[in-house]
Amino acid sequence: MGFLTKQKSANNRRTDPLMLLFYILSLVLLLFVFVVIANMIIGQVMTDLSGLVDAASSKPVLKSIFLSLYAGFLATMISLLLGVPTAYILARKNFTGKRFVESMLDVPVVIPHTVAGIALLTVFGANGLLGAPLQPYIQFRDAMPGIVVAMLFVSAPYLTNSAREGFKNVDPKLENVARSLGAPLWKTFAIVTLPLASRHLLIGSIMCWARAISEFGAVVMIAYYPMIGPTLIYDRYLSQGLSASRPIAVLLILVTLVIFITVRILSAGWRVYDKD
Amino acid sequence: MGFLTKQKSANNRRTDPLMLLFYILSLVLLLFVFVVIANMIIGQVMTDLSGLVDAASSKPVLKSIFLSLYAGFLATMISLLLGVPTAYILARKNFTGKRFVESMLDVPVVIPHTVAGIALLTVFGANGLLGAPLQPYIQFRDAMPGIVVAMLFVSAPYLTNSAREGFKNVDPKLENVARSLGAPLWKTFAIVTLPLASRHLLIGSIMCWARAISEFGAVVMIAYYPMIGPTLIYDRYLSQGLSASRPIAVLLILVTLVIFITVRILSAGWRVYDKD
Amino acid sequence: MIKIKELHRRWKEFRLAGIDLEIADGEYFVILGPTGAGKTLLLELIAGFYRPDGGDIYIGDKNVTGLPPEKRNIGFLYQDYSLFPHMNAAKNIEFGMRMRGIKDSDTVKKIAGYLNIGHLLHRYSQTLSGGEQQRVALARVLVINPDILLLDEPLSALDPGTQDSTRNILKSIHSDSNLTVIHVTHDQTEARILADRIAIMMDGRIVQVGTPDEVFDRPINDEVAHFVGVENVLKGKVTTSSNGISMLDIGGTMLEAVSECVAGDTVYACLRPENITLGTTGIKSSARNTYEGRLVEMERMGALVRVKVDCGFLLNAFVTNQSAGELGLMYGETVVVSFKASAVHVV
Amino acid sequence: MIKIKELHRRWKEFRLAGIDLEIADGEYFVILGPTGAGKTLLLELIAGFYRPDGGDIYIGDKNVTGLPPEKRNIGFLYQDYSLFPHMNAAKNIEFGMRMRGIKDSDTVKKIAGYLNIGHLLHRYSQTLSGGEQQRVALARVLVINPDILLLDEPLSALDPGTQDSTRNILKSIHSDSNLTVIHVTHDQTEARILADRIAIMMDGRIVQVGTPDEVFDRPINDEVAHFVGVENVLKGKVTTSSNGISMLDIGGTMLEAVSECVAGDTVYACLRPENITLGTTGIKSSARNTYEGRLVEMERMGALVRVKVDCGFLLNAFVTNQSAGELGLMYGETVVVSFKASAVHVV
Repeated sequence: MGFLTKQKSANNRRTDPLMLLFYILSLVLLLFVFVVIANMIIGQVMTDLSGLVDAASSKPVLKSIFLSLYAGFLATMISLLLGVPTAYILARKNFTGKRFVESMLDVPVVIPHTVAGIALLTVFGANGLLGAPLQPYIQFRDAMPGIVVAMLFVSAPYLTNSAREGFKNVDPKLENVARSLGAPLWKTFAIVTLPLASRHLLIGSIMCWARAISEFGAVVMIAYYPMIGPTLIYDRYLSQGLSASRPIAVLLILVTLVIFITVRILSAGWRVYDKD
Repeated sequence: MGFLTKQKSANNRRTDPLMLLFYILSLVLLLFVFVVIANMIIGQVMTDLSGLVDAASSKPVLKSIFLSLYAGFLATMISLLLGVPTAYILARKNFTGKRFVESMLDVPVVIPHTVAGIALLTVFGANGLLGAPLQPYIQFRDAMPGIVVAMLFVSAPYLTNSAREGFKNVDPKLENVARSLGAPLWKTFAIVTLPLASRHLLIGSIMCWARAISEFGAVVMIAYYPMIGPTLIYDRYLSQGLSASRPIAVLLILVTLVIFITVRILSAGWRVYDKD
Repeated sequence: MIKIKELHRRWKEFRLAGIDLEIADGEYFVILGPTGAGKTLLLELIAGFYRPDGGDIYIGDKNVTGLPPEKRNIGFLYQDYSLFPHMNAAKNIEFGMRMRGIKDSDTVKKIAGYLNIGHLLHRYSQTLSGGEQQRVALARVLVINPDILLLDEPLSALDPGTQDSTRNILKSIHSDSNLTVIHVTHDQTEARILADRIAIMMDGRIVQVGTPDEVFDRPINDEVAHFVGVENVLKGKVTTSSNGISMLDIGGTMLEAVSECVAGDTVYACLRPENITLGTTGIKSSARNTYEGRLVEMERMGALVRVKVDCGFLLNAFVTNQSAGELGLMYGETVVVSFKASAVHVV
Repeated sequence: MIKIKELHRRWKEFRLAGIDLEIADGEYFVILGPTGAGKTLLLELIAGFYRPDGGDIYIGDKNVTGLPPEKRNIGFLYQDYSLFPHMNAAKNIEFGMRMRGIKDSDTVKKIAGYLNIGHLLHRYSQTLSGGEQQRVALARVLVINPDILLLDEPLSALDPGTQDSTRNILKSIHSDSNLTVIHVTHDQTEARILADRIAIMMDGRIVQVGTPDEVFDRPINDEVAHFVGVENVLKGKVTTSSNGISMLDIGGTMLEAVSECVAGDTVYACLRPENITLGTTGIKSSARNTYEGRLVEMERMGALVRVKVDCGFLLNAFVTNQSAGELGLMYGETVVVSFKASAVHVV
């Protein structure tokens, strides 16, 4: 009996009908996502490459994409400043009401985007709780600070959650040992804890940045101008139609995908210091 | 030496300055989120309760909120139909290109919302890849199917990821044993796998639903009408200002918070069948 | 009869390379090998949970290689019992019947009585001890009347006491039902006690197949010899037992052991070679077991000498080189071996 | 001197209830107790990682209860070594000096030489064996010249061979530097061999404090007696050693053991009571060690009798009731004990 016959007899079992159905359904989902994204990008490149080139050299377009990236960057920096200490406390300390605090910090993830916009306006608008007293010094409506505040609100939870996971993976015994070797808390945090949680911090920062760039609803309500990328796409679509806004969308998605692929590569490769 | 003196001497150690700074920074983050949400709700209830009551009895408002919940529900059902098989395959099978498939399915999470809207329009618009041939049978632009498709696109990854986690927690040995006891694959899946993954499936469904309800950018581009809750808030804000849109926002956030708190309670309590 | 022909399969770090085996109906067949030999994978291939990369599996005259597991009528018992955690014990046991559309609570009760788990039927696996879970899993498998019972290290997750009782359960199930059993383990004592035949599996290959005596007394190569070691396992019958002291009849020779077993039982006495003392004349001491025997083998192992003494039964013992010299131990000589009753572990 | 007064602390499932202890300078102090007694928590409170709910800790004359850990100059060694995984061995060892602003690669080299890890300095902890990690962790702690060294089950994660060598390292560190050491363990043999004094800790309380002889030979109550068990641990000096057989001088009596130790070493011989044979007359057998002694204690334990024999040193042995009867064992009688050289484990 040759090897080929054996191979055959081993494989005469058919794929189970349920698995076949599952393969088909999952293919539908995959194709849905893939076609929607690929169709836009390929359609643009195939049918209207010049439009893409024009958009890529148009000053308002580049300005809006840069504004998206820059405001998202600022929101991420503030998220780091506030989210890292919060994450460290949540990872290390137990206190009554901890679950409430965790829940509260997660609320922006599930809140409808225009609701977040309204809520931010109530606080940061010209007549708002903070907006009014701050009026002489800082303007939120239709200004950069408003964009950053809106992005911060929706994106900070992503950083906080990732950082908390990272700090939880750092064995507190390592911190104890560092303390007993003479390191005060801040040195322990800087030399032991932060480096060991750095992968989670970096991934969290990039997720936070991506989420900040993706936001439209909350930003558009507090600041239609200056226009961020998503707002410009919406504006062009309303005023000039699909073919005028699509090149900008393609440019923005390419930027986003680069960020996203970076996260994927980082989260797959960089596992050296993980506990498990 | 009494007990009190001892308590004192044990606690004469001051809180470390770094921790003090951390407490302050995390309080800033917590207050930011809390004040933004509480200020809107409390402000509405305190200063304009009648507005809230009016909104809660206004037919267009209720209709739009109902539409949000209903379209979100349909998107969640479709996500279940497509996402559960996908999740099961990702949890059980290894194949080349698996990481690409996983990444592709996650892209909608990070894509800017209006970009998703443009991409969906390119496919489902009247001249779109699928929209054009389907034109005689089904209308996506400014219609319910468009809203559902937009919600499905942005929310399906939440269900798929949670379901995959759930299936991964079900020991394949249990499925093997069920098979050897005479259960074909579909019975094994229905009687053993699904019940054991049910908590993750339920949480994933609710997250998916919440995400669908929260979407504004993608939906507003493919279907301004019929208005979902977030669109009505935006529309009222543009036409009648903050005070007219805020009551609707408060109503919608209360609905969202109920969903969200349900998730929190489920994810905390229901751990019986988890592997760890 | 189960016939396995040229079975190949790679899976993660394991690799089965051309497995050939024949197992007779009603045989208690033990596959013995170190961790990582691929024993569980072989069992899972026989059950049909995975497809082989090549080769065939016959049950009776039927080639089942392409059949899904639910059509093979094979009972499978995993090491961790794998009870369905969302069903109580009764629902677990009924599962197989439910799949066949049978509703028969009498059978469940009978088998639960047989395995002494009648009082646990309403409990969930999380609240059961390892031994209890094991018995529920056994009941769940036996209720479907399988043609073949596959056991994946069934004793290794249990504490020693429960191991002993579960081993007895397995033995009586086999003798009561005349099931064909394939039992995978890394424990030599377990293999020796239970097996009709043993296959030694190492590194994805079957190295030796034979009766326990063949495998343990005539290992085919150094590797097998090293793996099966030199533990003494003696089969005997309990003649009397009182105050925790039992007398065992080992092929006509009496042996005393500290054990709570029951007169009339067939048991195995395990004895470590370093606990056996050698002398040249009979002595009176607290070592309750003293026998004359002929020295049939001597082998130097570093500072120690391993000697094999035939005193009605074969015994392996360790002595130091000095002892061997001073006592003048020589091949063929008559020596006196003795060991304490408390050094005998009866299973 | 370390003085602990009325220390209280609850933490998760552990609870320390009013701990009082005094430990002298340069003492090797072992806290011995079963798992879950709160031993590690006590150690962490002394180091200052947690605050006590009540009570005080003095080091010398200074109340350090309120001091943060970095101001206590205490070396702490966790069971899992807790090396910084993002630094190589050299960086780990330098950590303490770096915190003090000292740059001194000579000290690192000297201590690395002392602990025989000079060749590992560039390696990361993931690539080191347990024993190597342990030695790097020791070097990291010793380099800061701590006043006190706290050891949390330092041997329990190591394999037996490495345990022996690490135990010797701990002993020589203590004798070379005259450090005060507090060592937490659940292993009696470890405690007996290393300790100047032992505190028995159970269920969050210190039950007994004393020298090893006091604690092991005169346990304060049944619970302690049961916990410290009846393992025989004998201190002795190696007189000759060849071909893997060593002669040990145990307080003037010679004992033979299978062991690779070096003549002149001070060692401990461990011996399980079930491996000791009792008789009434001297005999010639492969049991290399035979002593006459006086039976000083007898205690029935089920089917067995535990007897204590004074033959220059004290030995615990198990015999069956029948043996005890047939041999006519009685308190005060002279008996002959014997055990094989291969039954002695030398550490």
